[in-house]
Amino acid sequence: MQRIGVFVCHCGTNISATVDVHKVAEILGRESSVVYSTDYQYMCSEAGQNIIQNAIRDRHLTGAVICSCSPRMHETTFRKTAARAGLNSFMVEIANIREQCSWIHKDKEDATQKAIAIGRAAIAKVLLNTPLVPGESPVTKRALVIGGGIAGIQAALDIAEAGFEVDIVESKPTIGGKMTQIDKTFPTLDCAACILTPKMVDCAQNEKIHIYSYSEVVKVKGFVGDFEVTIKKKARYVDENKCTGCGACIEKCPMKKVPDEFNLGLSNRHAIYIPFAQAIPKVATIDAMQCRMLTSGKCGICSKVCTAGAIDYKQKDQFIEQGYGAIVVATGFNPISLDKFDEFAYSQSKDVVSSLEFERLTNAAGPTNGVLLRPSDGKHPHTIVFVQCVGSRDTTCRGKEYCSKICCMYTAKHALLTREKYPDTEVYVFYIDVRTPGKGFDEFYRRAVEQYGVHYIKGMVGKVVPRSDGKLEVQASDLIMGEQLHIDADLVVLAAAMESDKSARPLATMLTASMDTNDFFTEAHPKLRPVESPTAGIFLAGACQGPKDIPETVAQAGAAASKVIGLLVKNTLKGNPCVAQSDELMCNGCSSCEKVCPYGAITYVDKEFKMPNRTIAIRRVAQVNPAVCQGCGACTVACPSGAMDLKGFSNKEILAEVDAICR
Amino acid sequence: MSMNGANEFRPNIVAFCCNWCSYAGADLAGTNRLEYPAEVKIVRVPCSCRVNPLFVLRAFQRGADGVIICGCHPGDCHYTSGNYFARRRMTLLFSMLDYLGVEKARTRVEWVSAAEGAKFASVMKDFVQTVAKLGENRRLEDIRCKRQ
Amino acid sequence: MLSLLKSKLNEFFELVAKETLVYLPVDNSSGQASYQKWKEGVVYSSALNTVRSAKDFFFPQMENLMDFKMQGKSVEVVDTRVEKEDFVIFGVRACDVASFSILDKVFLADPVDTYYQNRRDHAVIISMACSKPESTCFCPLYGIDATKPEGDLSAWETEDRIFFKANTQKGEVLLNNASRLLEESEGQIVEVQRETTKKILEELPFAHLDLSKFKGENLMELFNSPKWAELSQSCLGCGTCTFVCPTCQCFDIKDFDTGHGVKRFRCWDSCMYSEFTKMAAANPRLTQLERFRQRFMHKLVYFPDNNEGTYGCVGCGRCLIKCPVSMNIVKVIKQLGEE
Amino acid sequence: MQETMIERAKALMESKSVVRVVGWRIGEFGYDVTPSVFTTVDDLNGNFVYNDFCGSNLSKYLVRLSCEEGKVLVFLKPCDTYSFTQLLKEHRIHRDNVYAIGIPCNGKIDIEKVRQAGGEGITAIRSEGSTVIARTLYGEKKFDRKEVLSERCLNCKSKKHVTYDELLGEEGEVLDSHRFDMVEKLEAMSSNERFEFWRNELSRCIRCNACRNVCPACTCEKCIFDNDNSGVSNKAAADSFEENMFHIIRAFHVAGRCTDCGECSRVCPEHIPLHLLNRKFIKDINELYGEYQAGSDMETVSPLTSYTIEDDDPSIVNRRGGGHDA
Repeated sequence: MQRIGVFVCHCGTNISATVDVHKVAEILGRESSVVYSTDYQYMCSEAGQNIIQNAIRDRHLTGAVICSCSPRMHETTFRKTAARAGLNSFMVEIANIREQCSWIHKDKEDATQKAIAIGRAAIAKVLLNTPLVPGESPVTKRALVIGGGIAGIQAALDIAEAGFEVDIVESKPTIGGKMTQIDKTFPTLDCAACILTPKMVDCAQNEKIHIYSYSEVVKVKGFVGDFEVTIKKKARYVDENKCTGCGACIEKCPMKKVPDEFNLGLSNRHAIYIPFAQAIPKVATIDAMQCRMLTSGKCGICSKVCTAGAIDYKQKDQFIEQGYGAIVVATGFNPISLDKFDEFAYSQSKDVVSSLEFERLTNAAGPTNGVLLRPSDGKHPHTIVFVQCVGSRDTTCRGKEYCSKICCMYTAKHALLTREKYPDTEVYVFYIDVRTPGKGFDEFYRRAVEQYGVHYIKGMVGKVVPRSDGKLEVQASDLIMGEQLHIDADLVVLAAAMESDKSARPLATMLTASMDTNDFFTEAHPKLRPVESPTAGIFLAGACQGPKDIPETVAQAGAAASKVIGLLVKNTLKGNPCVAQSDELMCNGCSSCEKVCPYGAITYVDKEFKMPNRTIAIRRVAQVNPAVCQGCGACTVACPSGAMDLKGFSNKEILAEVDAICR
Repeated sequence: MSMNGANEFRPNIVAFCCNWCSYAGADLAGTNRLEYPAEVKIVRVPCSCRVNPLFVLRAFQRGADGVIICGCHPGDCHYTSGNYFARRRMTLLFSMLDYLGVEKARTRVEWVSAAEGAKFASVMKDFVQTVAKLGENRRLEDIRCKRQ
Repeated sequence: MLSLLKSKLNEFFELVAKETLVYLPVDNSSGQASYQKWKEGVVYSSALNTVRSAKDFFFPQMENLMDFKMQGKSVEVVDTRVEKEDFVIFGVRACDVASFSILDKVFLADPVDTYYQNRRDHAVIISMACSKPESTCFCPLYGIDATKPEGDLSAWETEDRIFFKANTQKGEVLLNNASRLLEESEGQIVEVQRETTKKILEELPFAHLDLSKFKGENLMELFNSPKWAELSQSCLGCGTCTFVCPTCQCFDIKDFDTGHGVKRFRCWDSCMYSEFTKMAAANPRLTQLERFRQRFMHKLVYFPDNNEGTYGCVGCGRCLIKCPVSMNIVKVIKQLGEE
Repeated sequence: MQETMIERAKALMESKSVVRVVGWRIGEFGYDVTPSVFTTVDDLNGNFVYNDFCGSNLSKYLVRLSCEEGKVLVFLKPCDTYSFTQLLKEHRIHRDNVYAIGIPCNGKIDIEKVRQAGGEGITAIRSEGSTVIARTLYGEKKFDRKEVLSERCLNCKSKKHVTYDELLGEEGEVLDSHRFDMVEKLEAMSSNERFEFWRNELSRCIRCNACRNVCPACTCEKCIFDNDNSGVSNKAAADSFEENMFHIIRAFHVAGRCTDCGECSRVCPEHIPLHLLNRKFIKDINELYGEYQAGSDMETVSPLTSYTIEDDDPSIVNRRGGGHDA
């Protein structure tokens, strides 16, 4: 005979304001098998947990139902509570009467009735629950960091520091990411390269860190503690081990007119190239689409001039398989394409640039050696208009609904630096709101306005018209003054919204990590688990999770690293005991389950069975590897005989829940 | 509609929600206090692929007037491919129910991510309204389970 | 003899239906006959017999026995029986009428099955003589006269008339009530028809199978016959033969939790099913051979041995027609009876 | 053909290539043949039959027989080879233990159709060309063979044998059948009409399980409807719901595996057109996930254990054609 205890939480007034908690406890107390039922202000508090533990001991409970907040919130808490009182953790069920009841209903009678129904379903389920014991699986003591920007670099350094092997996979020929393209950082104005490049060098020199540059993750199998990852090392036609980065090949390369990605097309590079001087690894890469030798077979100059003999036109993509215990995703961001914002004449005029392009135009290592010149004629611009929120906070479907967070600050930086270096230049900034929460941020912005005389105008730019005299006619409105403005600008800078890197979506699918509608990775909990993906063993760092600036990115990378370290120091991990299980007596051996299993957790064995006619027959039956099974349940539905069932979510448990809530 | 008069038909709705996306989406709707009708009751399953057609039929038998299955968006399944299987299974099941003359609007599959609390609430509102219009489930009912 | 013009048959049903419910064989959309409640527009089937036998009237496939009302932790037992109203079954063939007395031996023996008795008491059976038996019919084997069926009223159908003869008081009353539609007419034609039919019945292929072997003293020999293995190997283990059989009377009792109470019901079971005779300890009949043997041993040996030689079969031939693999009692009798 | 088959069976048995033969045993009236195992040459000589009534699909018996000691010879009609292949694909038959001989089939006669066409009291029956001649208690009767062919044979999908060790007679081809016409007709009805149609059909179900037990796709060691532990076991339909549920789930469990052999409808004592449920799934699968014939080969994956990223959402059901109620 089962003895069930029911514990109804008030959650302060979060539940009790709309649910009559006493009534819920009273009515559920009358259910058959329920021997104890009570309500309390905060079940998750120490006193609340004591009530549960005492009841388990004193009333000899065989199961407990906690009517409280979502199981995603406190299921683990209450399971531990029960375990401390000697009840198997899996004999606890949570009835979610807060998120799925009290918080969404206003009518007290309705909410109370629904809470009772939810409670009954939990009772029905717990009556069929069986004690479960998690299995253990070993941890591969190696981490993978996907993305070699500042987030990935920081995470890798921190993990390596703790003594674990780390691999960085970077799709570009060099690590460093967006930060390498930036001139100065707000609000302190230190030189981005000066603070980043030492870290890049550290990565290269750290024995624990292995950099796979010009590489991509193409396949991920396995689960927390035991991921199997396939990395594609794209052919760069240069032997990384031989190349000294001397640059002789680049000088001689006849293909000189290839738009340079690093400078966002503002300058050209050769078909064989090193993205920038401080690149890590400092190894040349041949652009296969541009190289004469690779496209037409006629050239081979670089091979001739390379004294190290590093050029290898026959190099093929290489696939490397490696095991990892944890994965950090740091795929970063990109500015959105400005094609849809034609009113700003981005595609019509070279002098309409994005903020990142502006960074290159002001960077000492940029195409103009740091001298601010108009891309069209190389002349010094005297009037510059900055347009904020291009594609951010946009509800027209052309851009993104969210705020890109960093644009206000970097625009303030651009405006301030321009005025500092070129006091003769008039700078206008058009904004919807100026958002400067952050240490020293607002002070910085005010300095730009008050000390440096940047014209901040609340309003949006309606149109930019390139004129034949080379000027850009900016038509805008000043919302505060309530007037239309016409500014003849020499340069227009658009603060393009930031979006998740395009590689993130397919990667998320491979990792089975969830994403939001904007293709940013979802965190396990927005407040309490901000650097973890809901998928165990996957951690998030930087802008792949949402727009953020450098210090936030570094902080998150460090946090992700510490989570990875916490995981890798363990020798084994407790698995999820809610895994599939095959009843061999009923299994037909038909292989349906095997075909739908995403993890390859099901294998078949020939087993001897005693048949009804007292003979022995050999039958093919399915077996589940509990360490590999993740408990999705796809197999249970594919199985026609019902031989395959899922522990913790068995057919009977779910049917009982359905029955109970339909009552 | 929970505020309305007693004579208005209030359908009984069972919502199977996958643990990783839709159940979290439902939680988010709660966290954001986005109201939807109390007629909706949620059964948590690890993945939409855990939903056996038997569960759907059972819900109707025991008095549900509508059954909705919510899972991660295609491509976003926590288990990679579960919702793809669920999609085929439920398509065929729903088509069969329709073939047997059961109103198609009583069954539905929706993809709701963990971030889509608002979508969860609006989907549920809409589904309850649709089923309310159809009235009581008569074609797939078990009279023994009807409340006397 | 009292007779009814067939043109007035509808009027007859209408008249009887004023007092009680009337059931009669009607062609359904599958082109086969089944018993249906009479209502205006329903036409008496010319089929030889219904797919399901008339036993359904007394022993339905599923019936509620009692309810348990749950109120919190208390349970109340509710007797759901209601006194059955009188009803008339029209057109029951001699084989099915004979099956009722076999069922009676089971359900009316001590302890009496009151659910069965209730329905039995309230039924008025109007049987119908056969005039065109099927090749699968073999009622003569069991001494059943298809040309003179029993029941409260016996009826004979000729080209234009239906002749009646009351066998019980219930029958008399019914005839009296319908007297304004009936007329006294010469019954000679019935006798002529009976003679013709009897000749056909005599020549039916299975009318004279040898049953002499099937008696209690040969029980062990029959039980251990190696022929069961051969005979049963094609058996699919479906319940068709048992469910169309007018004499099969096995049932199971189950509880159904409706969510607000429990309904205890009984439903037909079949000895051909793998779960039949499953007990807490084990199932004594684990193979289809054992289950198959049980069905025929029961009908041909155990039942007659316990019931003064009455076989548990009336020769209606339904199982011969309906078995998906054409394995049936005739083939069993032929195989085992010849030893 | 019957003589050739007996000769081949005898030869294989005498050469010890096979130890048993599964075929059809002669009945009392010609039409009542029984699937049977033959272990002696004498038995084959006297009782083996292959005629217009050998409709039973023998492949399911192999699930049991192929486990037994010694090789079994089986005769398979074209449609039976699909079931055989599907069972092989699901590892339900030990291929090494089976010698399969493909045999031709020009359609099987539905004895129930003969009865309904007035064939009362049949004591013997045979066909001569396009005529079926029955000897009855009431004299000889003739029927047009086409009129009494079973529905599945009128809509024969294939005369081709997909798997066999040996073929007797000529190999046929996959045919263009009109097997989905009735499904289409139902789809075109209003949902009220469809509901009425199926209620009328399924309400006759007596849950004899013949459809399930004869089905070569239903080979579960234990069916969920028989398993008290499944939570859905059920011996008789106590309510219209349970009639519907049994048939929906039965069809669903064989969806993507059903070869459309038509045995379910053949054996239904109440003549419920059960194949129309299976064909609905087949038609939907063909339309939504690409043409698929279960049992046509060993490799193609079943549509229910596979997917494509571009599959339609279940809401396709709402958008597709077919009857609606106003």
